[in-house]
Amino acid sequence: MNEITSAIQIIPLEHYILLSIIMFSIGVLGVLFRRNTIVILMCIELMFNSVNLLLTAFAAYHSDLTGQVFVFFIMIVAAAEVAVGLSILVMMKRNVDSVDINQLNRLKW
Amino acid sequence: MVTDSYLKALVWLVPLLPLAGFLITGLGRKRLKGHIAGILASTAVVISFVLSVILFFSLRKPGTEPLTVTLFSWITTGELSVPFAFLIDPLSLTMMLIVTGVGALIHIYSIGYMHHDERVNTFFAQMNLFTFSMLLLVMGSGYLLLFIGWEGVGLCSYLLIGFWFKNPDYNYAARKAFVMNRIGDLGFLLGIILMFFTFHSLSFSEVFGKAATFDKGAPVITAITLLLLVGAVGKSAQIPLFTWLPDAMAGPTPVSALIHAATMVTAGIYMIARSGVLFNLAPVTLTVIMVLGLATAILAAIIALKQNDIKKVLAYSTVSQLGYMFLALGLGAYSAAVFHVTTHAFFKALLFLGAGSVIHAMGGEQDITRMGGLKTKLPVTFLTFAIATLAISGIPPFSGFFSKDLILAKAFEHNLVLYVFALGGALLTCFYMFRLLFVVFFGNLRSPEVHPHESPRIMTIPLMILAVLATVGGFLNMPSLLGGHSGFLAFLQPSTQSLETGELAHSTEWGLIFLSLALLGTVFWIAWRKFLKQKHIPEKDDHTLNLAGKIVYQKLYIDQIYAFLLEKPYSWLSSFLFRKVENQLLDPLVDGVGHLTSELGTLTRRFQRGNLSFYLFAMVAGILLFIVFILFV
Amino acid sequence: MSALIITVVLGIVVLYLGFLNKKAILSPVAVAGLLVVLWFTSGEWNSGAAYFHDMVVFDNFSVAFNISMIILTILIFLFGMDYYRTMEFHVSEHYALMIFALTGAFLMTSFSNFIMLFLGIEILSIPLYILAGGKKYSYRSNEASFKYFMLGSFATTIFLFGIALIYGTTASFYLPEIEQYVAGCNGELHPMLMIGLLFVLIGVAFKIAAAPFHFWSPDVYEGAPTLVTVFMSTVAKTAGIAAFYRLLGMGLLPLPVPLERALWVMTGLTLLVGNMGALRQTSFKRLLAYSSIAHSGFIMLAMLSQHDNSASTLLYYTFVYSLAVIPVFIIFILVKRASNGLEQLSAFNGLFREKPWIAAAFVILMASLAGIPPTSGFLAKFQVFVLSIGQGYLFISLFAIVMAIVGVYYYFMVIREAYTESEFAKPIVLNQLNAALILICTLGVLILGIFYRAIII
Amino acid sequence: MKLLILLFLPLFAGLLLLITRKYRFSGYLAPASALISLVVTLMVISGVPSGNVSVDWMQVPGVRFNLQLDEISKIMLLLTGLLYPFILLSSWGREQTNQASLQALLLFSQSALTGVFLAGNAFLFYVCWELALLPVFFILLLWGGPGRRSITLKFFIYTLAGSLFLLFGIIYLYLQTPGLHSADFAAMAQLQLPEKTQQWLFWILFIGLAVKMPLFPFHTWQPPAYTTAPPQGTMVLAGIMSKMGIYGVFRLLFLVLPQGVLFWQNTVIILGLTGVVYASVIAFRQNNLKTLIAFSSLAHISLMVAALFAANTYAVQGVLFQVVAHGITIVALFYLVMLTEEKAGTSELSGMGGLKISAPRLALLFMLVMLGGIALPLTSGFIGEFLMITGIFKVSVWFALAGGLTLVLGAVYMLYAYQRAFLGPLNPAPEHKGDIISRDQWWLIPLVILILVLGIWPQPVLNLVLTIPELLRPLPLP
Repeated sequence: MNEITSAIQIIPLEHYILLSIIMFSIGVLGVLFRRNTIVILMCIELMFNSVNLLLTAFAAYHSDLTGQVFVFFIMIVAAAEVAVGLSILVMMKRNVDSVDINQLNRLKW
Repeated sequence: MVTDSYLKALVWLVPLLPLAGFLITGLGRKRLKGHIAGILASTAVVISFVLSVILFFSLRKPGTEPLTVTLFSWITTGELSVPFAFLIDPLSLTMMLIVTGVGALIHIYSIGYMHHDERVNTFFAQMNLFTFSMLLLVMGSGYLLLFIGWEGVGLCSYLLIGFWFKNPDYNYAARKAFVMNRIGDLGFLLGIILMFFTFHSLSFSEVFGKAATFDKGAPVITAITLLLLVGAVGKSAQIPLFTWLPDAMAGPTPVSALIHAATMVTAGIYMIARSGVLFNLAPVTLTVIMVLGLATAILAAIIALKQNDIKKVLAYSTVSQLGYMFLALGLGAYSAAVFHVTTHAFFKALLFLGAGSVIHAMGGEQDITRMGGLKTKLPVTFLTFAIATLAISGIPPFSGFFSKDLILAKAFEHNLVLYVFALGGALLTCFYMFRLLFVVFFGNLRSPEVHPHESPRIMTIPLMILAVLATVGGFLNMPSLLGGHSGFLAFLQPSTQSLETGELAHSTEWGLIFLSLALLGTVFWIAWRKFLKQKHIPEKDDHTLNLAGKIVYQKLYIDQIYAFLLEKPYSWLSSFLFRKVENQLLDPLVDGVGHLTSELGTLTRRFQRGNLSFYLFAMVAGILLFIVFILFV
Repeated sequence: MSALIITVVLGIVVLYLGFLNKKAILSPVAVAGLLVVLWFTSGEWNSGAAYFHDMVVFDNFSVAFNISMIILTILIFLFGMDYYRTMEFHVSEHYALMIFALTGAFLMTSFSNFIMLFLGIEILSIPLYILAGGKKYSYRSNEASFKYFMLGSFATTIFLFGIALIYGTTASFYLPEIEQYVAGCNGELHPMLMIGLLFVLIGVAFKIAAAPFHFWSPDVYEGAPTLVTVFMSTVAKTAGIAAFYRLLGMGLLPLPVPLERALWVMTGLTLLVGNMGALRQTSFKRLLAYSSIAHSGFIMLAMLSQHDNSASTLLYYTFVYSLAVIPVFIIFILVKRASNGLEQLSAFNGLFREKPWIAAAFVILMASLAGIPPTSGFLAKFQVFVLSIGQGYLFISLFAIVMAIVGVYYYFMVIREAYTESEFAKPIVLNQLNAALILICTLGVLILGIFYRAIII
Repeated sequence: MKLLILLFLPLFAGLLLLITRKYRFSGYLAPASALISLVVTLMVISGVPSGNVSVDWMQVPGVRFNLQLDEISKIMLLLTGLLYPFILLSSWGREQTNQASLQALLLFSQSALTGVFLAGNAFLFYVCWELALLPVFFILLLWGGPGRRSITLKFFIYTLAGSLFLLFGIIYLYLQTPGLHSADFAAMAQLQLPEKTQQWLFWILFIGLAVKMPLFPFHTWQPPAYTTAPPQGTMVLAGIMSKMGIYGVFRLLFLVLPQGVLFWQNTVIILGLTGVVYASVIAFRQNNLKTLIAFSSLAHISLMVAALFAANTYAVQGVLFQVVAHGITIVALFYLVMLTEEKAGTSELSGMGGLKISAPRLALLFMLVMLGGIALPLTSGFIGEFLMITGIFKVSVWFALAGGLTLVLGAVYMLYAYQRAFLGPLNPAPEHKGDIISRDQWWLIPLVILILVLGIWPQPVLNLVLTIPELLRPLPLP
């Protein structure tokens, strides 16, 4: 365990943070500019993972396990969320025969 | 010697009786038939008159303390304490006698004059209400009480001018009278308030008592008196608030006689005479009164020259005579003014009642160009009318001579120019009165379709009584010149505090009298030549007149000027404020806030476009902005 | 703790009842179960019990909020008896999902660790995503669910990222420790921590639909089945507010100045957007959605005006707000049925002719939402203003007052519709249970407004 | 106990009326309740011990349920107690839809108004203040004339907006009280706020009160609301609710913010006098009788506000007297306007004319009430206006002149309106429905008698307000 921690600590923390931020930003940009819902879901997943990465890195640097435990929670919840999300997507596909996020825009003003 | 309490009971009965008459005739106006209302109303006033006479004889002795009768406390708060109380002193007694005496005669006359009218009961109710208000006015022991009567007579005047309410013109005249009076009343009220803050009381005795501590010409006294003057100007129809009085002739003729000749319009003179103590301290105000009075006297007399409506002539004559009274007041000769009030009440009431008799006989016709030759048809009316004409023209030994001469003499003492103008006005009076007399009663009847007949006894008897009074009334105040001792003035002096002036030399007085008599004779001769000898008939309209005549015929266009300067702009302002300011500025301002909010609402909803990309974008933008905000701002 | 467990078990039981096709006893069982939960929850008053290494603490604050949410859920279930009567399938799932969501709500009120907050939010949200899409073949329901889900998961990632950043600086997920750390900084916070805190707050603000993170709420409220909307606008909102306050009150107050300013901006925006958005609404559900945003604004005002009374004011505000919103929605369901599914304000036309007493109750309820005395809504707003003016926030208070005026306008616009003659006959069917419930809620709104003893939490 | 009766009797009577509206006897409930209220009011005013009510209410500190009775309250109670019987009777037997509901709403408003005038605690005051508005909202909405939908909402929002500012001010004051805070007026009156605070807080409170009165330029809701409202609604609005603002000035401004009052004194007086002239001038050319009377009421209220802020003994006593006098007059006037409208079939003056021929009794009563309105001596209007103008005079002669213009301008528009409606030849257009029925006549005569009696013998009411200077000690009344 400590080995892994020290292995992680070889790379400076800033790099992890930077990587996470870049991943997160890519996710955000994907969410903003893609219109295919599947892709957007994947982008959100990317954001989740950037958080996971960040948490793991911090946990390693703080030598604190809770951060890593949190990652497990996140993974489980993310899975549940994706399950629900995909089912909603299926329903949507059934209703409008499309997975474009802007297809559904009857509720407005 | 009657006891005090007995007298006090009499005092409050005097106004109470007309009030009772008003209530009975007013509430029973549906049930009272025929002459009953008239008889009831007249009885009430007659009894009041009798009571006034009793009071007069009980209190007439010189040196008798004025009688104060307190009924109840009207307003008491802080320093302001206004009891509902009557003050009986020579001045109020004089006025009470005029009001009830002349009033009683006019009431009786009205029984005959009004008996065809369907609302005769209402008429008498309102006449009684007027008498009550007028009595309050002259009997009140303080300014606020006076003000009650003051406004009360204004109301009655309004009601009676508009008595024939189906005619919009009459209603207009009534409103005009009330509003013009109200303008004066506002000044009066402000004067009262200023007086209250100056003297901390409103009762005559206390105010006059404290006024003695003020210097002559003290600004505050001048202010008070000027404000009071505004009230008097409104009520007594002086420049610039006189135009309502000619229009007030819209009312039934007895109303014109009682309210717009004998009593109400003299309330202003009464009020100033009553406040003599104050006005004596304000020479500036006296000068203003003098100028106003003289100007009014001459202006009205000029207008009267060309009027064709019998009542209009008399109305302008009233305005003119009121001007003389103001002149007297302005000279500080308050008693002389009241003396002229008295004689004027006799002869002007007589003139109006006579005119009423003529109109009655002519079936409602008021245009003198359509009359003529009534001398034989209406002998009593003619005789009494002629007496009154002589009286008003100031021809001895009729009453008007004495009172007018007194004023002229005072004017002479004061200033020669003043005298010249005053005398000129008197000559004009003589001219238009004889013009009226000649055109109406002499010559041939110019409207053949009517068959005039003398009025019934109930109308002619009051005429005769008044004729007697108009003839002998002057002897009340026989000047020392003629061996008298000016009894009337002496009687009033305790109340009015007239300014003492030196006596003129008898020779000068004789000279003045002869001068005026000579001039009057000349004027009479001109009138006689023009209207009797040449049988000149006044023009029916102004087409044939030259420019000056036209202007006079149109009453100097004063009504039109007022309409142009006041009524039209006011009406315009009213519409403007409502249409533009209220509806296009203030209301839209408020609504504008609403609309703005509403627009903001629409704008807010714009952001909710239903488009998921946009929502996400907005969220991210929000997050970024917040980051910038917390890190860099 | 036992309350939490019983709730989960109850959810499962209800699901099984669905499998066994015992539709008739679904609602009674659910209500009875919740009553038991209520009993156990109230037993925890003043105990201050902490579980899971102190990750959840059932202090009085959370107990009070839990009780309030349980009562609201019971009310919703009772109303649901009528609402779901016409529904053939999956009724039990609706009940079960709501109960599960309630569990998440419990966690949100009692967390003292970010892990629990995260779990609570997700346990509350995921059932709601499903519930919002409850009408499977309805386009609008689908859209609501989809939008809610997309925006919700996006917000979750932001929230998580924030937690990660906080963890990076403070090395802890425990609120008290984070509080200590922040206090030790003496206002000189590391930007990473600052952004972390901001992201966490944004994540929670999303739940209570604070502007500019409110976009989901009008659309979702409108599209979701009405009873779900009721649940979202009452229980879910209460939970969100409790979580928000717990975050601030237990951990972060007094906030670092920049964050506090950011939150004030958010409060102002929320008040503005909520009231302005509702102003010109014609759809009743959207109107209430915007009004719900507006109420979030008032609540944030109270939340930021830190004072001993803030918590009890929040509880009172959310409870009486919910108590009024539930029957209002029910009345809306009734008139909507009577006017062939019309969701516009005009659906209320003729209510005063058809059911005068219901109309009167409606007036009281709307007046409470608008904050007109003597309803409890007024007292709630009064307390909020007492807090905010008392803390010296005069200008934002004046702004809130102006916004309250706007609020009065649209609520009374609806009342005006209810008191306008209808163009066609509308036989409004009202069963006795619903009538009784509406009456009870209305009386509650009135009595809480007239006789109120503050609860010290 | 008596105070509680005053407060709750109308409320319960109203509820009972709603429940029993199908039964015959329900018609008598409202007048009976109002009459009992009147009797109790008179007892309370004449000094029969009425017992104080003061209980802790909510556990919000300092929010107590306490009723207090001082001279200002007494005047207001007198007004309320006196007018409500007539307002209720005016709707009696008239063909109005759903009369029971209307009367119940009126009774509710009576309760709320009584609460406003009795409250000894600002919180209770505010609760009643807003509660009073609700019944009127429904009266306007359900029984109003054309255009009521938008006008009602405008009226409601406008006045409520004012109220909310008032709420802000009240809360601010509440929070300034020392210790655990108290919302009692007595505690607020003890406050000695810094001058600057008083100056800005003044406007927050005053706007709330001014909208209610209403005072120029916050009045734009008033003419349309008075015009559109059913007669009973207008009577409540003009007769009593307009006085709430004046009452509030006493309670919240004079007693709590004396320095603020003195600082803004002239500003408010000028606003008031502007209102007097503005409204009077506008009234002249109004074609709708109701709007005309609405503007006249605006003018009168404006004068009262101006006098109020003259803030000296005479002015304040005059205002309080005028509160009663104007209340009676305006209720009687709107009653008569209702009858006139019934008889002429329109409220447009252009459609009237000569009504005195077909309805002489109506014309007579109208004339009498009108005289009270234009402040003829020996009517109640004169006493009030005289005292008020006296008070204003003390501040400035020019102010008094402007205020006194009401005497002239009032006569101008009232007489003109009277002429257009009643005098002149009979308008051939409307179908004439004869004179008023005796029931209305018998309700109106007491009002007319009251107008006259208060003018001839004002002392009983004046005695009530003699001790006002004592009461307003924070304000150095000259």
